[in-house]
Amino acid sequence: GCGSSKSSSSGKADSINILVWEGTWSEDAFKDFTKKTGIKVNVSYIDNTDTIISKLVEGNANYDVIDLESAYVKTFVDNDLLAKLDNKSLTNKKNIADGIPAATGDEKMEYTCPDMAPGYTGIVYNKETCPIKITKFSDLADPKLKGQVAMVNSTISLYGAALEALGYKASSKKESEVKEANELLKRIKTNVKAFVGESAVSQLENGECSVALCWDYITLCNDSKDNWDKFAVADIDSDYEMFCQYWSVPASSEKKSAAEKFINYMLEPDALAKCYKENGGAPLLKADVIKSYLPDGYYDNPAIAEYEKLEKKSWCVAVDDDLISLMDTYYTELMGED
Amino acid sequence: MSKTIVSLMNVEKWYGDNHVVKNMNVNIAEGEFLTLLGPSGCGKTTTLRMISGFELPTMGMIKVQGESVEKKEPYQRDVNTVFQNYALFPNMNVFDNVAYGLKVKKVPKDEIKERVLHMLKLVQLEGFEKRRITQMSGGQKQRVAIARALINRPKVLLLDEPLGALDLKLRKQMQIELKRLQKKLGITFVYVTHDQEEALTMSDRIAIINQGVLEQIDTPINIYQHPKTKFVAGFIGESNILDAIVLEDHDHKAVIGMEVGRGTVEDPDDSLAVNDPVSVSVRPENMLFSETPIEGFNLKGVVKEHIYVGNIIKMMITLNDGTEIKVNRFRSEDLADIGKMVYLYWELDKGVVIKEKHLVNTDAVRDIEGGVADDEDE
Amino acid sequence: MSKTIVSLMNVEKWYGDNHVVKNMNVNIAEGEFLTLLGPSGCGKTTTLRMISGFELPTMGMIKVQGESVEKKEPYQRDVNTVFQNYALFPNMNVFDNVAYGLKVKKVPKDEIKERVLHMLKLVQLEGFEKRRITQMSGGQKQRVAIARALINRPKVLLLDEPLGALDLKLRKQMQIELKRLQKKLGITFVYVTHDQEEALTMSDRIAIINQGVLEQIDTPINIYQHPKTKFVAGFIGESNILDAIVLEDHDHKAVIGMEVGRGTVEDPDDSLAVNDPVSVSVRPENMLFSETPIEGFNLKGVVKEHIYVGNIIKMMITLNDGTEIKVNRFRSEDLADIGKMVYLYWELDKGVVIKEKHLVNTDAVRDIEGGVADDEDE
Amino acid sequence: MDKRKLKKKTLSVISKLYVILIFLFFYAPVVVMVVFSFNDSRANVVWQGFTTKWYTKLFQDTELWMVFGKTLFIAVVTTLLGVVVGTMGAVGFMNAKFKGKKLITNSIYFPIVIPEIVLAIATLLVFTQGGIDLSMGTIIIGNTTLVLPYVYITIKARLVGMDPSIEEASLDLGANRFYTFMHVTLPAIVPGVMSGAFMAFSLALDDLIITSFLANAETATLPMKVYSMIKKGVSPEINALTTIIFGVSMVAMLAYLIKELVNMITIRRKKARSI
Amino acid sequence: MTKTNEEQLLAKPNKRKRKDKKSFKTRLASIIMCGPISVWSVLFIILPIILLAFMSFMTKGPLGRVVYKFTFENYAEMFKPVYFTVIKQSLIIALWTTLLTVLLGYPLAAFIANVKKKTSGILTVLMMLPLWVSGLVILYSFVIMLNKTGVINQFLLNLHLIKKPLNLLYNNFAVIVGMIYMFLPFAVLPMFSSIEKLDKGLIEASKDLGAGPVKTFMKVTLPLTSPGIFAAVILTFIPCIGYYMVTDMLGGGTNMMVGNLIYRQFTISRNWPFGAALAMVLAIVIFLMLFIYTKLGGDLDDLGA
Ligand SMILES: Nc1ncnc2c1ncn2[C@@H]1O[C@H](COP(=O)(O)OP(=O)(O)OP(=O)(O)O)[C@@H](O)[C@H]1O
Ligand SMILES: Nc1ncnc2c1ncn2[C@@H]1O[C@H](COP(=O)(O)OP(=O)(O)OP(=O)(O)O)[C@@H](O)[C@H]1O
Ligand SMILES: [Mg+2]
Ligand SMILES: [Mg+2]
Repeated sequence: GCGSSKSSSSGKADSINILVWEGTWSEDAFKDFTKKTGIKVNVSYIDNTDTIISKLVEGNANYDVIDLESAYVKTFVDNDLLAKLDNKSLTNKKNIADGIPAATGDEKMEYTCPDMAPGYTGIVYNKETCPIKITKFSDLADPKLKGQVAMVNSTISLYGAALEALGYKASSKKESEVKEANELLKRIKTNVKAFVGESAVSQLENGECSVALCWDYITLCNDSKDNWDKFAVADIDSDYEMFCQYWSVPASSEKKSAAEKFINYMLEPDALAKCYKENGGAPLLKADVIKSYLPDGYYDNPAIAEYEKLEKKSWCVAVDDDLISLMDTYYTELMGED
Repeated sequence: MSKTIVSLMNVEKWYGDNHVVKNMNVNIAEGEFLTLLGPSGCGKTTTLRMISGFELPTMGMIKVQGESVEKKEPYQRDVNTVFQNYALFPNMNVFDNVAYGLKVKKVPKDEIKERVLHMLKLVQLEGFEKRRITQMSGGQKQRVAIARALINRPKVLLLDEPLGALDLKLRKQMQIELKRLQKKLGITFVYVTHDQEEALTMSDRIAIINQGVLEQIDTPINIYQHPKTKFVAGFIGESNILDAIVLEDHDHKAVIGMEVGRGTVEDPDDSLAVNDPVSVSVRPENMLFSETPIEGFNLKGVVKEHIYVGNIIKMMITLNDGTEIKVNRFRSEDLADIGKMVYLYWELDKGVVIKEKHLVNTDAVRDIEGGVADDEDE
Repeated sequence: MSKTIVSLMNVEKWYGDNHVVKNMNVNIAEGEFLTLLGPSGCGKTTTLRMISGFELPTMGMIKVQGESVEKKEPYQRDVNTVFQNYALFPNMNVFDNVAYGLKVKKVPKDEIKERVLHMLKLVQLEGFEKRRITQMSGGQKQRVAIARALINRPKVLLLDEPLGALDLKLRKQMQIELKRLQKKLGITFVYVTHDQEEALTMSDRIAIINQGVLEQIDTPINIYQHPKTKFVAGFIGESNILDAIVLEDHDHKAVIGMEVGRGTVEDPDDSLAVNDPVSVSVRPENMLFSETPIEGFNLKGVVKEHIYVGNIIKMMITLNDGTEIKVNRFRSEDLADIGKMVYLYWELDKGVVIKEKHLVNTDAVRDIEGGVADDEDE
Repeated sequence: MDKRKLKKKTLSVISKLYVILIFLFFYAPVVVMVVFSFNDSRANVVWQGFTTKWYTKLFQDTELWMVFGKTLFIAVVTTLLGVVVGTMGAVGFMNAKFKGKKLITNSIYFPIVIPEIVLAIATLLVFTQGGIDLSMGTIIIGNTTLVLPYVYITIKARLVGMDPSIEEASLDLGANRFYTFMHVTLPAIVPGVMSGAFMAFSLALDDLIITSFLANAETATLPMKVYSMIKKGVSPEINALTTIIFGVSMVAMLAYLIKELVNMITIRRKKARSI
Repeated sequence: MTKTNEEQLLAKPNKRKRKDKKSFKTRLASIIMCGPISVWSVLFIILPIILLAFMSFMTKGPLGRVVYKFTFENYAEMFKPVYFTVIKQSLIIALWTTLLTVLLGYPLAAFIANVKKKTSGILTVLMMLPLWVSGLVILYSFVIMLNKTGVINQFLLNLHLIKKPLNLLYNNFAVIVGMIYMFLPFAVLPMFSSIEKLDKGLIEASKDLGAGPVKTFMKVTLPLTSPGIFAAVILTFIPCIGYYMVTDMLGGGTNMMVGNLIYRQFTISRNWPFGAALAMVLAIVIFLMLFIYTKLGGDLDDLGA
């Protein structure tokens, strides 16, 4: 039941509350952690980073570990919402593959620790059914794609992509530029069948859509080998959004050491391998560390290679209040459009 | 009163396993005021609903104006109903309620107005046109319901206990008004009530129903004075009913024996035979008493109580076997004191003979007749 | 009947702006059978509820057994109620309903059983213990309600139209049973009804209430024979009420004049004076008619209708100004034919004088008295 | 057969057909849900083959059962609280008169008519402004507010149908108010209480909006879990769980129906014998 | 006449005394019974709405914190054309849903009202049971049914009724179907109770007076069951505007409804004051509707079946 959350910070925690994205993690891995340390893990799932902010700002929700998007790290750090991590206790950090970037706003990784390899918001298309060849972002507005496009509904992903496609910076706060991006998105919207929160897998798989601007090419590939030949990421002239996820501990947490124990555990190869087996994903750890834990042929997944390629052609912005509210106003207008 | 306008032929009605109307045969004449009278649950409403066509008979046939009711929908007939609880449309005012039937028939507006106002005048509700139904008292509602039905100039008007909810005073008034309307308009009324006084006051004929069976149909006077069955005798007015067997029968007179004594009744057409089981019904106001035995009678009882009802005094007299006999007298007449022993008798023509089967202990009756009865005094 | 057990002193009851009971003063004696009688909405139930303590008087005081009702909760008193609609507990069977009051008082089980069975016997419901309430007929329910109240051996039993829902036949039976129980147990009954015949049959005294005002409280005979107000005269039994003024007054007799003619009444204590406005109430059975004028009377009317009610015939006679006079005769008596003109009169002691203010066109009355009336025929 | 009867018959057939169609609409998704609990695909959008592995998985998935247990716990406590407060209130308001009664009785209806999200937010405001930490308790409070009007209304409807004088009769016979409430009032309104409880339980069991706004970190309910899965595809495991819940309620209802049927038959028999 | 006037005059001075007297124990009992629900409704219904109203006049601060500075801006903001289109869309969806729900629900309600009591109870429970289990899972079943390779398209393709799969999902059609599914049972209940309450005698009276079935329905049945219909309208229309899950799941999120808008203010945009202002306006509109409803003679109790 309730009430167990308020054990003191000095004493041993018997449970921690974590807030993570659905479809990435394995609850078996969490259970192993409990088995090992006796610390129970209460999992809540995010559907939006902004939700976390609301809950943290209001201070009513007591999370000990959160699974934070790169774009928000700066905001969180600037507003003192995160606690500094004790890097000494994160012994498994050394397993992390080289080249995993630090988040803007926490370049020294004092507050955050990567938990997944970077992902990309790319244009995924069905090779068989997509009627046109997509070479640029604005091709999504092609009338031939009417009713065949799925898109994520995150404002930064949408406006960033549009801004980049127009040759501006994804983090632009200039009204005129954002407005132009909005016009582009409006044109695309006439083609959009569905805006999706987290995943366009079902829309792509069941043939509802032939193109999607989405986060989960890798999930798609993991879901079934058939998809390996069926779907591909479009090669366009502008960059794609890169996003990383980081473990972090809210400043309000009273169980920091337990939280760090958890983070460290989740950097163990067998724990991560469990998650990959369930959900797929590019490995965060060095290949020699984790390969033995993964099924044979795991690295044959075309998404892994594709993601390596995309790393050089990507952008990543840190969002702040002004940016969010600017985009949100336009987003509302965009959605209000018939 | 001549032509038959409604006729029920061998009508039976079952509700599931419940036999509600049993082999009913009635002919109702044009312009007649027929009352269906009977205790609660006897099937009056059901009969009425079959005539109006809201229920179909399970067996048998009902004809209205020579045509079987099954052929037409209720809304295609010249029959209207005044429902027991008025069933006025609460969403319309008085005028609209009364006008409803005409509006449905697309009568021109001017004519509607004229006829409604005339109708309201007839039921003494001028000036009430704009009133909402909720603002009307029970008696007024009832008159609206009547006006609403009458305005369609039906050939037959069915009325289901239209006065049931009114208090005595108002009911009396409305009875008279209704009867007048019926005479004035010459409409056939089929009227349901369980109030026998109402039935006696208003009807041309009364049909007495008991548990779905038509017990007797006749004029009020005949029903009152010559009930055919014990049920009718007991139901209409107060009555002392005594079960007996015929002991002797000569000179158009029959001596009958009960378990507590003997009495004499008329038998003008010599239809009684010795040993026939019969019942005698004697109204309280016709029951006489004397201090000495009367010839042909041998019924002894003790006065238990005097009850005052207005200007009438009811004497309760208990016979030897506990049977209670009611005797009504006016205040001005002589009474027997409480505790006194009296002999009961009646004028021969006031003892109504009912030929219905019943169980009487024949031996006990003969014993009494043998003259043993005189000894036992309290 | 001696000690006062319930007394109402200057009791007033307001519901919001609605003045429901007005300055009521009544003393009820131990063992008395008092009936509250009046039309619907006159405040009978309210009065009863104040005695039982479910409502408190707005002003004035009610004492039961010498103690003000306000002092005790309803459940702490020796008063029980038989509710209008029985108010039996639907979730309990007959036994449990009757036993309720004893169970609450934690009477030992054996004693409860004995007393309940005895009580059920008293109300003639032996063998019904296990029955569910829903399986009982109206009359049976009513007896359960009475048994449930009586078993607590209350000092005062309040009955709110206990027979209202029963049909005539059953009502008559139950009236007699109730009256017997009351006599047998010696309990004070305060009985509410709007049925005047019921009131006349059962009560020791009747309190007649009209719009919250106690109009008269007296024995049934006095109420019937000597109504104090027009309301009482009109409410109790049928009555012909004529407004008049006193024209002459001598020899303990008064000649009174109405707008349509003249009549004579007794004035034994010479309490009337010339020009006093009075009303005369004459029962239909006391209204006489003749073909020739009678001394002291000058009321002419035309017979409009004969109405048969059982063994009584009502003649409706219309006076010149449209007033309707009812005359009751037995079937055996002589009648005047419809359309005939008759002179109306009454035996002097049958015209009850009511001294209440009213409006009569004095000039018109005098004109008539002047003897002009004889011309207008038709 | 004559025309009227024929007309009646056709009408009744048409209306029955209509009702069957509507119920088909009601139950088609249920059937799909049940069928897809046997689907061999994680994303569970396309049928990929029959499997019972989700049931196996479900029975080992303590986590999911925990979530379900919490959901059930919240629903049960909410129902109890709602029924107790609602019943007392409905009974109390029948004959109470005080200033502000109208405001309160009217406000009880608000949760039905204002959108749930507005209620959720407004309630959250009370807790945040009042400095009260979110917990299972806050979820229960929020849900109780949501179900209260339904309980109140069903019981009130029952009370209006109840003869008020039976309460007075009980007082009149010497029972005090508490005894009266327990022995007379409560038994009379039991059907209302039951249907109110049914409503309350079903609302609380399936509530998402209020619960997710008032939930703290430890508490996730089944609807919250389902919602977090929805965009990616609800796991057939969830289908399996709901299928089981649905099955249990169906069986309960069937049992009730059968009991009724048996009752009816015995009554018929008794009747037949007595005739 | 004059007599009663006199009495009224006499009675006037006492008016203040004329309050209903009640014994202490009666009062205590009523406090115990009414206490909990009164406290509850003050704390968790009235107070929240007051707070919401208060919040709607505050200012948005950084990170979505609320700054306690009074402003009308949140209300002014609503007049931006952006929000008009959102409102318009919500209204269109809500109106269609309401219309169809009532049209579909009324005959069902009539049917349930006219069968035996026991059967009607069973039908009601059967109607509610699918939502009892989980509305969301059921809605997800619609996704499974309606998509291009879904059950319905497969079925129709197999019967060769269509050549190409139909577009059933992620459009207003799907949203309206989902909404109808979610709200139909709740709309049927009040209509059921008002049809059940309708005196059947009135229908017979109308037929008796010569009106056919259609006329009777239009002139008697419909006007007299209108409170039930209005209650159904309220119970469909209002949640329709506020319930964002259906648009999210079945509409593909291409259209924003007022519910989504409010939801976004409290989560994604983190503009609580503006969200509160939106919620307040919605609440006020609803209270107005309720006011009209009760003025029309509607019974609030019908809303809860
Ligand atoms: N629709 C029905 N279904 C089954 N039984 C019915 C139905 N209507 C009436 N009954 C039964 O038929 C019998 C006769 O009912 P009916 O309404 O004709 O009585 P009634 O003579 O009008 O009585 P009351 O004076 O009480 O109105 C009763 O036993 C009643 O229970
Ligand atoms: N609780 C109440 N609030 C307001 N007015 C009331 C209340 N109870 C009764 N009244 C009014 O008080 C008056 C008297 O009512 P009461 O019930 O005493 O009449 P009654 O004589 O018993 O009538 P009936 O014969 O119809 O039962 C009526 O006008 C009634 O409308
Ligand atoms: Mg009837
Ligand atoms: Mg009363």
